[in-house]
Amino acid sequence: MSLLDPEVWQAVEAILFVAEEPVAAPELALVLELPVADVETLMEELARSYEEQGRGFVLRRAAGGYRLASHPDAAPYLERFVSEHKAPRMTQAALETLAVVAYRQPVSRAQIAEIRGVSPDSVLRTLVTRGLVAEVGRDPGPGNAILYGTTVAFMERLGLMSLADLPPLAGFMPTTAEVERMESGLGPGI
Amino acid sequence: MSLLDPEVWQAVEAILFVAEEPVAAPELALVLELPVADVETLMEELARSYEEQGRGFVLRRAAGGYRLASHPDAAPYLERFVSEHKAPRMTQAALETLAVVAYRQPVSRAQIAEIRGVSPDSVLRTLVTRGLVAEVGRDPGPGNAILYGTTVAFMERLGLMSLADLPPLAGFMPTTAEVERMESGLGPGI
Amino acid sequence: MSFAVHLSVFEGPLDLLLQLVSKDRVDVADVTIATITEDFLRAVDALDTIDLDGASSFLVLAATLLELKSVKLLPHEEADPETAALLEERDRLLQRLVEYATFKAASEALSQVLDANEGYFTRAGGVPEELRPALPDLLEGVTLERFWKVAAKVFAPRVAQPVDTSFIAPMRVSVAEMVEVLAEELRRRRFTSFRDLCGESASRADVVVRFLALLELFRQQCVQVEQPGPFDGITVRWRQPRLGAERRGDPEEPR
Repeated sequence: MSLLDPEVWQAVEAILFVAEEPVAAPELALVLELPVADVETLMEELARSYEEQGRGFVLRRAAGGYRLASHPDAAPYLERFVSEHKAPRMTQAALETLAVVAYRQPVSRAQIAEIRGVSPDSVLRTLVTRGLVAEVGRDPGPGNAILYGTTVAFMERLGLMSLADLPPLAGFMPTTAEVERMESGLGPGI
Repeated sequence: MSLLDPEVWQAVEAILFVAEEPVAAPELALVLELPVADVETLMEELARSYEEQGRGFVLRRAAGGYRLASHPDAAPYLERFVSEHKAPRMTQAALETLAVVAYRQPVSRAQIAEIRGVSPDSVLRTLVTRGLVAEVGRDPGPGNAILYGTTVAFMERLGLMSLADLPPLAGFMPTTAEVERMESGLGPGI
Repeated sequence: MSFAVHLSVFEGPLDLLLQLVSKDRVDVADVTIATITEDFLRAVDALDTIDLDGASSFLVLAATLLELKSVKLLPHEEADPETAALLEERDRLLQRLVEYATFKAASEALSQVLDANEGYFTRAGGVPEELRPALPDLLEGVTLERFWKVAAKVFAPRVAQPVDTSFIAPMRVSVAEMVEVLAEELRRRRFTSFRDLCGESASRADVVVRFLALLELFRQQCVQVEQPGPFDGITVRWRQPRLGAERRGDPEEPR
């Protein structure tokens, strides 16, 4: 391909658009079948054109390559967007997963899946992005599974001084019926 | 703000760039302080300008809102950058399970098994991992079965504005002749 | 009659049955529960599986088909409550088949829509790091008490769901027991008909058990079975087991 080919521009923009991590120039060169020097020229031109056209994003050089990022000038709108965005309420699945992590930490995905009967992948990602759950280590056993635990932000949010302040489950394991009675307000509070 | 203000274009592009899901017109209207009708005009113009400029992305309408997506022409270049792309074609079992979830949601594993005559466990896991299906709640009855439904990503993937855009299920019923043949196969008038 | 059936265990028994009953046959009159059942059993036999759940779902349906088929072998009265129950069973199966066919057709349509919308990839999205604090509180409205209740519910032992056994008819004699009874009788009589083996007074459930027992003996190569055509009587001949041909579990052969 050649730098003059509009397909190159479209392709490279699409790649930068979907890539979740910075893309290195040699990698782009390989996919686009262009010399690395041409790719670097292309990136400079692209970055300049974005700035000239007043686009909502910029092309940045980051560690290891190029990536798109939202334009800093748009930050006030983004802030309003994220704060007014229909509050993605905690789903039941997320709350249950959080409970498993809180009471069984450090815990692996597989262990969460076993307790809840379903894979926690996407839910766990949300909890991690929102800073309530974090990776806390690796299982020393085979597979070296990532282990998860709750964060300081989680404790602050629930008003806990330490994890020891979590109301105990062990020793008193209520039946489902008891929990339901409590939820309907007939049972004793904590 | 006004439609003529270049800041509006930059802001809306930045919002669409960071959004994790389709953004509804009223939501954009709120953030941009524009009438909804103006937002709709803006979106049309934006979509057209992307197409005219041969950009690497397009503006799509799906799941009740607007979302940026890579241009389909660039798909061959994206293979190595998108993990989703590496997923093999969906199997018949996955497609059937997806259809049952789409039309019968919220639905439990047992209900899916009843319709398909086979346990949906592994197939459901695939659909959940692909983000097309998610837990949407629990059956209040005994057993507290997890209930599944389709996701926003499902609507995006199918280019649907809402679930009401799914073709009516009645249109897929076998014809009278086909039912008669099935009946004779099972032994009429035993 | 033979034709290739495309099948994997994940497509399920209803899919197999649907393929069999929807298959174009030269002579429509030839489409009977007998041929369908035989085709079904042959396909199940060829099914290469170590998936017990999958395999058992095929066997449950095979048992239903066998039950429907077995009725064909016997005289019956319309008013017989067991015949009525079987007719209901057949209607239920037909209903499931129609429902399954509907969803299968819908899945084919979905597949086309998916193909037509191929090639659009979206960003994972996500706001820049510095804007994260502006994100709304995910735990809004969640008190420690509510959190504890959710945890208690998650860790509470699950109520076991009862296994659905409604499709299993009550049987007075197990098939295993009946295998021994029939083997004993056949050793004595050497050659007889299935109708004689059942006797006049046998209930429908007994007939089904005897039929399954006969199939088991056939599988163990203890009997030769002959049926000139569908609906004809079945003749049964006891075979002298070849020397050394006995396997463990075979009925004992008198010396």
